Amino acid sequence: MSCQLAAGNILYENPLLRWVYDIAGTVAPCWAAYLAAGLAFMLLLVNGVLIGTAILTWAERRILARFANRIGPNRWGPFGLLQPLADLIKLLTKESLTPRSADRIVFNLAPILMLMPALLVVAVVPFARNIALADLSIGVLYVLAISSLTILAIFMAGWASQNRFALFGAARGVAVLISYEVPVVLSLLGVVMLAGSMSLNDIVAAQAVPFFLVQPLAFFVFFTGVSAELNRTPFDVAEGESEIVAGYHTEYSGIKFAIMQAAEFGGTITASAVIVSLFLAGWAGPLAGYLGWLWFLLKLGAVLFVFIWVRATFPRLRTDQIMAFSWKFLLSLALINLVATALEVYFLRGDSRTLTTVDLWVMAGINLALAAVAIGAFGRLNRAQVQRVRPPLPVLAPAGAPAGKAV
Amino acid sequence: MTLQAMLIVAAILFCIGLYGALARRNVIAVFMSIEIMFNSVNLTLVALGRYVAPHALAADIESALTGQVFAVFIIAVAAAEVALGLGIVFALYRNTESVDLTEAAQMRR
Amino acid sequence: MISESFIWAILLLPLASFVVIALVIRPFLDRASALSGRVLIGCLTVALALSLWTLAATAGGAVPDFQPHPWLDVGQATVALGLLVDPITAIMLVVVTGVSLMVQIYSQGYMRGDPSYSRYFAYMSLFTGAMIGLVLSSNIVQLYVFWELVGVASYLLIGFWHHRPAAAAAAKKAFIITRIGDVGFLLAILYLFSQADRFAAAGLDPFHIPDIWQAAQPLATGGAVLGGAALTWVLLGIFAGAAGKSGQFPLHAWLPDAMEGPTPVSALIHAATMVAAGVFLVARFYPLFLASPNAMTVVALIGAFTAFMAATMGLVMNDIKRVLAYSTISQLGYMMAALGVGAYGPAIFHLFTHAFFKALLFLGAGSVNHAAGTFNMRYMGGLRRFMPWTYALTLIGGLSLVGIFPLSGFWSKDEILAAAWQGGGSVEMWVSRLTLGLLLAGVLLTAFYTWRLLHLTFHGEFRGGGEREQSDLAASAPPAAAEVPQHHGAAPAGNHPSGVHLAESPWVMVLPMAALGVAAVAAGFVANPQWVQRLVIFPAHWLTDFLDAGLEHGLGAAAEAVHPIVPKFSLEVALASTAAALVGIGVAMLLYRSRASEAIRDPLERMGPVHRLLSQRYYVDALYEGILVRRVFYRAVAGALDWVDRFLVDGLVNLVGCSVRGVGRGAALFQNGQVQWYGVMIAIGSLLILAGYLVLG
Amino acid sequence: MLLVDITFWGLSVVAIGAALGVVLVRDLFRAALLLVVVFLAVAGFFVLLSAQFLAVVQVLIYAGAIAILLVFAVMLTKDVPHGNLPNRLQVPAAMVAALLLAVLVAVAAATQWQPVPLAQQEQVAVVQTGSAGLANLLVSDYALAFEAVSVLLLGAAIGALALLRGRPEQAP
Repeated sequence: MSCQLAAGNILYENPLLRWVYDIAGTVAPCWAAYLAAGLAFMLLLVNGVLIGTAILTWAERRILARFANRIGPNRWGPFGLLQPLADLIKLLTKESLTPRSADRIVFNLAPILMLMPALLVVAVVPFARNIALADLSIGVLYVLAISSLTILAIFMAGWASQNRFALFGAARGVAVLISYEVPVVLSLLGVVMLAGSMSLNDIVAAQAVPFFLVQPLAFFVFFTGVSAELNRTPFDVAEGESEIVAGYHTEYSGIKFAIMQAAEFGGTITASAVIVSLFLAGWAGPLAGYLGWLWFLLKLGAVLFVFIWVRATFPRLRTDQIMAFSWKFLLSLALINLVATALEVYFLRGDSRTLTTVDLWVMAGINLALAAVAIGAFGRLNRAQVQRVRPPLPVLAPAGAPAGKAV
Repeated sequence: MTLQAMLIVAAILFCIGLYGALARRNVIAVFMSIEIMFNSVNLTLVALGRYVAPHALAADIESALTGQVFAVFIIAVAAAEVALGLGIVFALYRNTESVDLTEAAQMRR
Repeated sequence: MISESFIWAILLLPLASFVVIALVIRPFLDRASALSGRVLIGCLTVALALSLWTLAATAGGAVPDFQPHPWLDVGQATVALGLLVDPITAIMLVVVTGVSLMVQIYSQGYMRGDPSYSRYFAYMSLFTGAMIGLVLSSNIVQLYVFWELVGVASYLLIGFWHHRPAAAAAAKKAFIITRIGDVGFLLAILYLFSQADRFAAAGLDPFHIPDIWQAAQPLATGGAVLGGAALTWVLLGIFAGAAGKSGQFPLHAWLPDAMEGPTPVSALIHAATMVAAGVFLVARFYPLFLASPNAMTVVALIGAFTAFMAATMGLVMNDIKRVLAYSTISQLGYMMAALGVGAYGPAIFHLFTHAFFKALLFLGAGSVNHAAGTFNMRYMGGLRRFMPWTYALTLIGGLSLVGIFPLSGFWSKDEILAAAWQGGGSVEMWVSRLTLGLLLAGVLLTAFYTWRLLHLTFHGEFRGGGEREQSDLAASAPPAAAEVPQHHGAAPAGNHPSGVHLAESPWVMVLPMAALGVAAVAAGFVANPQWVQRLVIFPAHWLTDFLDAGLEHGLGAAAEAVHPIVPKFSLEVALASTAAALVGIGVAMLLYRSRASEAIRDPLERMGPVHRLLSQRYYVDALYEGILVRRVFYRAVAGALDWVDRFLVDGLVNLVGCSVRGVGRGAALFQNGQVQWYGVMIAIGSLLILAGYLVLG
Repeated sequence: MLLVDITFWGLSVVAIGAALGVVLVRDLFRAALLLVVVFLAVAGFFVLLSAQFLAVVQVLIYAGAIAILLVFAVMLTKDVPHGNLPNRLQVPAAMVAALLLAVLVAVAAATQWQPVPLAQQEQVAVVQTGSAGLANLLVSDYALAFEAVSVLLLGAAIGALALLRGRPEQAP
């Protein structure tokens, strides 16, 4: 027992990790013990996310089936629970094709890079009080920064495939991601302002009133924006199978396809985890000291259910509608929320420079009303504008017109 | 890791970027090289801010952040530069169908 | 006690009116250009009221001492914006605003229908504002600025009808000749500035006017910064500026030509205010002049000579406004002479009275022109029957100008003569006597030309006016042109048809003339009563005493040492001058009464060479234009400069150009359009700089 | 600190190698990807230098935005696989860069740097790691520069829009 952890260290707060650290500390130098404990936690997280992915694929199929008045996978295991395993084995044993003209390195790198953000973001999510791999003081920014790397992976996949549909899908996906990055980031500013910190742990601790009540607009914008960034169904123009085969993963098969799917579902899980932490008070609940992880998982499940619900309900948007939705609708709402929150924080916090629970309830009341009005008003406004958009007439290039002027 | 090592790494990055900015034909490659140069400058600023005491440090502990502040501004300016620069590149490409810098010599006369 | 802001308002009101007219009414409301006159009249009415208040406050014994507002620090000197309100300023304010107001009212009628109606009033506001600023300035630089502004405004107004070549030429001439005088003034200011260190050592500011007064005082009273020959040269410089503006002898040539401007302009600028600015300038620096007898001698002699010479030229002019112009020069000579012989109060007193009666005479001339369609007196005559009011008022003005007993001109002119008679100034006695002689001769001549004017204009039979003049000119164009070579464009264009409509002018023109007539009658005795202890509210010698008090206040402790003379009323002088005046009138009556009906030929023409000398204005203009300008300037100086320009300057320029082109050709090789090439150059340059630092530093 | 040193040298190798790749690789798309690697390595350097905020911003702006823009640009221009050709200035550019490197290294090595006093190192580390100090500085001492930069960004956005706005009416 030569190594001591400082109180307040994440490993110190977590009994499991402390145990790993203490054991390792007896046989290895301190930094190695630290590394071992950290790696153990990482293993836990990575595997947790991946297993969660498997469960989510099953859950999604089952739930979607229920929505469609079907049964869904039910053959393999109780309620078909082992279906993901079966799929995995199928995909692993399939031939992993690489197109001849593809850029081989980039083509193989893309699925890995796509999975990475999903796993990295989990590092800052607190699953229970003070339990996260890294409680960064800039956690929110970290989440945004890491998740923005997905764009690159999509691009790589689309480009390296040397397939026109893949490139179209990638271009669409990138356009969607860039557009929705703006309202998503702006919507989080209100949350950060309320919590006075960018650490996810602090934000959870600050939610005496869950922020989806205090920041309904931000919640709406963030939820919508995140579903768009995840290419979930109402916004899945990047892989719309009825239009461009399968978008950027047209050419992927076998294990690489499996990893991409895992990345997509893993991304949904991590995004839901972030939403839970930012808006649904994370681990907070009765007996949070002991049952924090339970509350967290319950809320996570609820958010995932809503994701699936949305997918089952809405039809896919047109590309121009998606853009208009982001720039004309979500961005406006995010800005309204930002200004309103700034004003409220400025006027409500007293000399102590903190917000009491009462203040939060007051804000919740104001903001709910504001959200109703703003969403209603901008909805009408944008509906009027969206209806006016007509699909462009097909333009036949006149003979002799220079090709390649498509920029 | 010492200050000197950090500065030398930044210098190497800068010179690589300089070489790239001067010796590449493609405008976009030149842009990339310039971004490398920006990054190395940021690195230098932050490293100096980390290791070298400013004169005002004793009175104002926040003066230790001057290097970071400058880096923030450089990042913002770089963003603006890329937005406009690529706009110009696209305009150029639209007119000449080329992104070869050596061919873009209309400014000669 | 009046507060500073009200006095600033006097200055700012006309300027504001200028801004409003020039920047609002003229560009945007040109249809409502009638507004512009009313704006200016409104502003001037308020300004006049404030001026009267200022005068009352100042006369109440309170000489306000306002702190100047520093604007620029130039080494030891400070260019400040300040107000210097003393008795002379107060009186000048009343004169400027009062006469200007009357003239503006008159202009409403005179300028009616002119296409540039609002431009006229814009210029007028600018001029009035500049004149007020000139009078109020406490800083010599500030004064100079307004001085030049006055010059600019007069240039604009003389050339108001710029489409007439004569007007444009006259404006140019006025501007250039006054500028020659201004060079002297500017040199004086620069000299003062060069002495800033010595001023500062005495705790004075070389730009602040009271400090400049102080500087010329003896050492005992804290002065002696200026003195001796240097002071005399400074004063001669200032006097040069004054002579330029006031049309004193060598620089008088512009004033008669300036009659090309609209007649109200002549009345305001060339009778009442701007030309008086020169007199005012000398009076402003009078404490300095008192310290330099040499400068005083020059002022006295030039003034007296001008008074006499201008009067002789006035004898033979046929253009009514030119007669009045020479009369003005002559009267300004009287004022200068008075200042020269040490009679400070009388000089300003004469300025005061002269402003009223001369403005009245000019307005009368304008009114006559309105009826007869010409300014040429040969084509007038008999107008007395058609315009009785104009006749009466012009008569009053004329009598006042001549100096007939109860009228204002009598009192002021006699004070000047008495001062010259009694002597006692800092000039020597012979100067005083010579001055007196010239001035008395001037009185006789004045009486003669005034009566000639009245006769030719109002008496006898009407001789056809502008229409006849046009036909005569057309019939014998070359001889007429030769006979009256300076008389450009006999028929004024614009709104003044040369057509004749013999009738009294509209009331809007007569009314201000009447007001000025009242002033011309009363300003002399009422404002400066003689013989009595007290006239209503004015004690005896009120105006002159008031002015002298102001001067003594300005002199401060040195007032005991140098004293301006205060002439006593002298019956001998009064009788002498009245006799001279009556002689002049009598001769004129004799000569002109019989010829009243067909005086196309002037009886004075019988004097032959003398008449030609006079009507050619002693050939001064010919000297200036023919010899100075044509020979000396065009041929010698300009020729030399031309050579220098063509071979030396052009050669240098071409050399520079060729070398630059060569260098450019060489340097253009580097500009190959390759951005990265430039980048390499930049990198090499930075490397060199870095290497330089490493090696040298 | 061994861990820090290992990380530093590893990052250095990665950064320099990737940077060399950016300027030498023929395939522009790969060059762009290597550029992202450089950015990420620099972000790692920032973490080592206790500038966490900058590290994240580096990832967000450079890797997440600027790199994407560059990739877009690469994609929209032609002949990507052989697009990154050198020009005739290779030799002078290399010489200039090498000379500059020599000078910079000499300066970095020869200068007597004035280090942070021991007494304040702890404080400085705390201030530099947290983002609050930076935020305070940006809205107080550097507020004007901050505003200027925001106006610059706005101008750049509008300028880029104006440059690239289509001209549909002129199409034949």
